[in-house]
Amino acid sequence: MSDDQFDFSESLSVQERLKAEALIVDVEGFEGPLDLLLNLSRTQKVDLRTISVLHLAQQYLAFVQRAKALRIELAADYLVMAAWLAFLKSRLLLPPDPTDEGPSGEELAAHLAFQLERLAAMRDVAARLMARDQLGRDFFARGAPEDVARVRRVTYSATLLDLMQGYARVRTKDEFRPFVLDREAILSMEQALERMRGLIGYAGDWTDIQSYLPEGWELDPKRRRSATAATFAASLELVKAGKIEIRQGDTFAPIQIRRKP
Amino acid sequence: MAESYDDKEQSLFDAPPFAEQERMVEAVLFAATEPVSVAGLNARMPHGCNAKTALEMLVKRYEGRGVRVVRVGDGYAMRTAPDLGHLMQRETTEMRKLSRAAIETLAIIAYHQPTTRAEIEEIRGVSVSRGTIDQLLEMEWIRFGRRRMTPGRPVTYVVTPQFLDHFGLESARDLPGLRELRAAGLLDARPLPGLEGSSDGAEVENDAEQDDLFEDDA
Amino acid sequence: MAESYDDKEQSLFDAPPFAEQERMVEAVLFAATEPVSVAGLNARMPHGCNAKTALEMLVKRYEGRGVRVVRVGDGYAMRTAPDLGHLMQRETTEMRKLSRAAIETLAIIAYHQPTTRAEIEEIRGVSVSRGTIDQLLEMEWIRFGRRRMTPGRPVTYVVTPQFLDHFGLESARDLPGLRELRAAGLLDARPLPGLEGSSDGAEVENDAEQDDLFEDDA
Repeated sequence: MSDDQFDFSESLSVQERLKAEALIVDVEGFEGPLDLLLNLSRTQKVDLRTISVLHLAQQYLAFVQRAKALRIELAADYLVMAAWLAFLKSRLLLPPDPTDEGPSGEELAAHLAFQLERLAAMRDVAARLMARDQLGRDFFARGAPEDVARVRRVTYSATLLDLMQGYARVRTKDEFRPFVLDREAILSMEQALERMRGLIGYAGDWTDIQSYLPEGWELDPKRRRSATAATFAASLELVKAGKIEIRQGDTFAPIQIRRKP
Repeated sequence: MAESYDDKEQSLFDAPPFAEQERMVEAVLFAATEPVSVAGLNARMPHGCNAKTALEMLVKRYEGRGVRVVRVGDGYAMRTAPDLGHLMQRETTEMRKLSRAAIETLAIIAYHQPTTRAEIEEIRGVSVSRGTIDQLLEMEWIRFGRRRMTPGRPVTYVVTPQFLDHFGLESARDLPGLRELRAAGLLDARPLPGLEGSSDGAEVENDAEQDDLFEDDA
Repeated sequence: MAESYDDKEQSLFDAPPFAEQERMVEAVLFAATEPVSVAGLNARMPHGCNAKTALEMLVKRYEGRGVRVVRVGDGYAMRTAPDLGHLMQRETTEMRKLSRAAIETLAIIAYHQPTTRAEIEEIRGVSVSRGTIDQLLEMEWIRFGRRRMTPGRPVTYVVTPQFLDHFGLESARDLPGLRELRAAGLLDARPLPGLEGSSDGAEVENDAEQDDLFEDDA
């Protein structure tokens, strides 16, 4: 690239220069080169189908040049676009070479105009979509779930995403291992649940959940705290599954459970 | 509504009178928070019922009311009238503010579905951050579609019934401006001149799939 | 419901016409998570409304319908008609997310099939409860495969066509690979030492095993 290509940028009016500088200061605000090009094209104030791609390419190259002059680091894709636009510009300016097999400058320019028009159109419909009445904001579904004390049949569901996340979890478990602290005084909810599943069969009458803590855990305050929390969470799970009932007479009163009759 | 009961005497046939069928559809749709399909309604109603007719009566009955019966994808659901949203501020769930990138990605998936990550990036001219797709998946507004039968068999993304429900769309064909965009050729996969060879196959197949998706419920 | 709008011309007073007030009460009761009192209704509705009258109109309108407006404590709520409760029994089929253990077990079977219980335990690093496998078998998402020709001849597990159907997959080979999981942001992108090499290797090997399986079944 020779300097005379940027005579154009030197001849900018003060106002245009300020605008260009504002663009550069804002470079973080652009979502990539196409976004920047679309923004530049707005200064042409024409239908995107009749846009002057040559003019746009010059603007873009001027922008990149200014950014360089101001020592602003531009992401690689901005520079790739600059290189491509410089190539396009030369194609548009030079008479076509009849021996050249590749697409003509006009074809490439038309494609760029199409890309800009498509991006603008997507922006436009995205805005129209978000302007629609939305569930939970403008219109509402039934607020109160129906009483579900009737026959319950549980069907389990999982999405492909759950499956992928599950697999990702087990596959990264080993690598993440060093970050996990092994703590002896922790009872997981899974463990509590496993434990309770075996025991609730015998719980005919209301029993304090404290009695479900693993043997000996109630002696150490740390262990007791963890085991109580896990047992309580596990109890809620079992209530949800319709296996047991839970009650608490008063605030801070013992929490009691019993097998669902 | 006394006339609802006029024809309540049981006929020799099983099917309950229409007014009764309408009540049933009303109760089922009311109780369900998710849309219910006509097939789903028929499966719950007594033998011989015609949920479709009952549903049409019900839709009419709720016209202009504070609650409406709306179509969402394959199903029907009861939803409050949008003009009364201001009364419901207490029910409004704080909606996560979507980033501009997420909104655009969502729109591109909706209008170009099924579409691949590479295509989204092509249209936006910038790479799609991993968090963006993840967020839309988690919100259950998009899901994985079939794999594209092109080299690498990339996964595609499509929008979900939850998406349609959220934006009050009957089907993906009702996306605002879809027809104009299509007429203007802005939904065509148009490869960069000189690269036709590699992506032509994908384009053809893509169009066929897209037609399927948008004209499914015609 | 044209008559709902007959008296819609604005009076000199603020209050909307009665038909409009009735719509408001209807929408609020429908969307509310709990019964709403008359005072609560008045507080939400525009100045000058008379919620009590609007409520009475609404109660009347729903008489004999599939949904009724009932008094609950101090408030009012919409409920399905009790005589239609039998239609709602299916409504109480509860969709529940699979437990983490079940999902992980299922994922391992899907990615590594045919696989044995010992292998699942080795990958998960914890023992697999019998309940988990039983649940997946019962859901018909997995089934027994061939016995492994190793000492003890352990049974293997494979996923079923129902599984593929549920997840919209044509074959288990369509499951996103590790590279895609990472692209979707499900695996940490920071390559941890050794992860890159080992996981890609596993993926390839995994594919090979899957090929075997599917050719076997074909």
